[in-house]
Amino acid sequence: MVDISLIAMATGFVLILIGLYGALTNGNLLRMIVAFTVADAGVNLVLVSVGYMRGRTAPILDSAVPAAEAVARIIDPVPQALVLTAIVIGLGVTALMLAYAYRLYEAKGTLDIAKFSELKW
Amino acid sequence: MAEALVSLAVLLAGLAFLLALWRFLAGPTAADRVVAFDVMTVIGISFIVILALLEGRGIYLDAALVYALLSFLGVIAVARYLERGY
Amino acid sequence: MAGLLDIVGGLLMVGGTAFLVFGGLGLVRMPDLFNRIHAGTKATTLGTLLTLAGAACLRPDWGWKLLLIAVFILSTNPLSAQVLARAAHRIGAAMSVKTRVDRLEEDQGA
Amino acid sequence: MILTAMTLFLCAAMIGAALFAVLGRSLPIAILAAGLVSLVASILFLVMAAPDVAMTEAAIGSGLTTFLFFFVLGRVRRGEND
Repeated sequence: MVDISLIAMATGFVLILIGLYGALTNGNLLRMIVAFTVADAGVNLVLVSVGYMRGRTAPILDSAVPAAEAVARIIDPVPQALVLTAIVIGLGVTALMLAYAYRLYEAKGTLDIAKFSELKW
Repeated sequence: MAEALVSLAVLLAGLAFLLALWRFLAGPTAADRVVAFDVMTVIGISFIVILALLEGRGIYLDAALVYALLSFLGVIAVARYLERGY
Repeated sequence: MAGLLDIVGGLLMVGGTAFLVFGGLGLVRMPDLFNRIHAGTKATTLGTLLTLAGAACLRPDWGWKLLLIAVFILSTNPLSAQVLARAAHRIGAAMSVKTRVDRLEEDQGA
Repeated sequence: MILTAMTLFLCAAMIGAALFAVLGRSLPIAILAAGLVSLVASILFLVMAAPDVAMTEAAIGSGLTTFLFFFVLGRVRRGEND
């Protein structure tokens, strides 16, 4: 039987590929930001699936998992902490990209990246 | 007995998710897709509750709590966009 | 007695997810947007509440948290459906040809 | 066993929604599909025993990001034509 984390990791890589494809082939700025969001979800999925171990449970101590036997029963909490930070930073990056897109739209009146030609040579 | 019934519940919830996903992919207008998105959020809450039962951890219910509180934010944003344009 | 409570909880969960399936079926089969909102919101709200009740029967120590989730669902789900239906009516979403009464139109016309 | 079936189903739904977000025709629908990817990712985090990550993803990915996108999209609506 295939492990859960393997399926999730494969899906995460497929999502990264889909997001990069969309970011590279679309001409609209907002569409590129949507594709980056999809790739972001894929990266988070890969990182969480790295930390998963079969048959163990979430690293939060309560009545179901007392502290005495926690070492044998919980999974590694470090990748989850990383992903928690990555999600919040992803929101910041998305908001910054949206602010830049809106500023570009105010300056040029369009969202098509083929029209932004000042830095081309 | 209860285990078998909970497994059957997982299958039924998956079927409901599949039907809503079909309406999301095929819906003719944007509003149809928003309705399907809302329904999928509610089915997601049921998924989370069943998952917490299967794993036996009460802490999983907090995710369902966050969903129940915040699921209407996206729908209201879309409705405002459709209605007035900002 | 615990065995009886387990079976009642399992049956409630199966009934609730069956209502979720009916809601999804209505979402696929209904002819226009307003009927879809009707089927999708009411049936799935009842289904989720029944699922929460079943979980409360299976694990009675989670009761308060499940009750809190039910209260939040009951307060936010009709709100989003109402806002969406009003927006769809205002932008003139197509109605089914079998629709005969439009009370919101009459209210606004009067 | 049932967790594996759930994971396979959710992964398939996630890839379908991601393809729809990238290849779909209209922009609001693409944003909604990105929110759907985030919703399924949250349930998948919960399957992989990370409830704190699932909570954050539910609040941020499914609610706040969709809200931000539609805020900007409403402001640039007249210039957007595909």
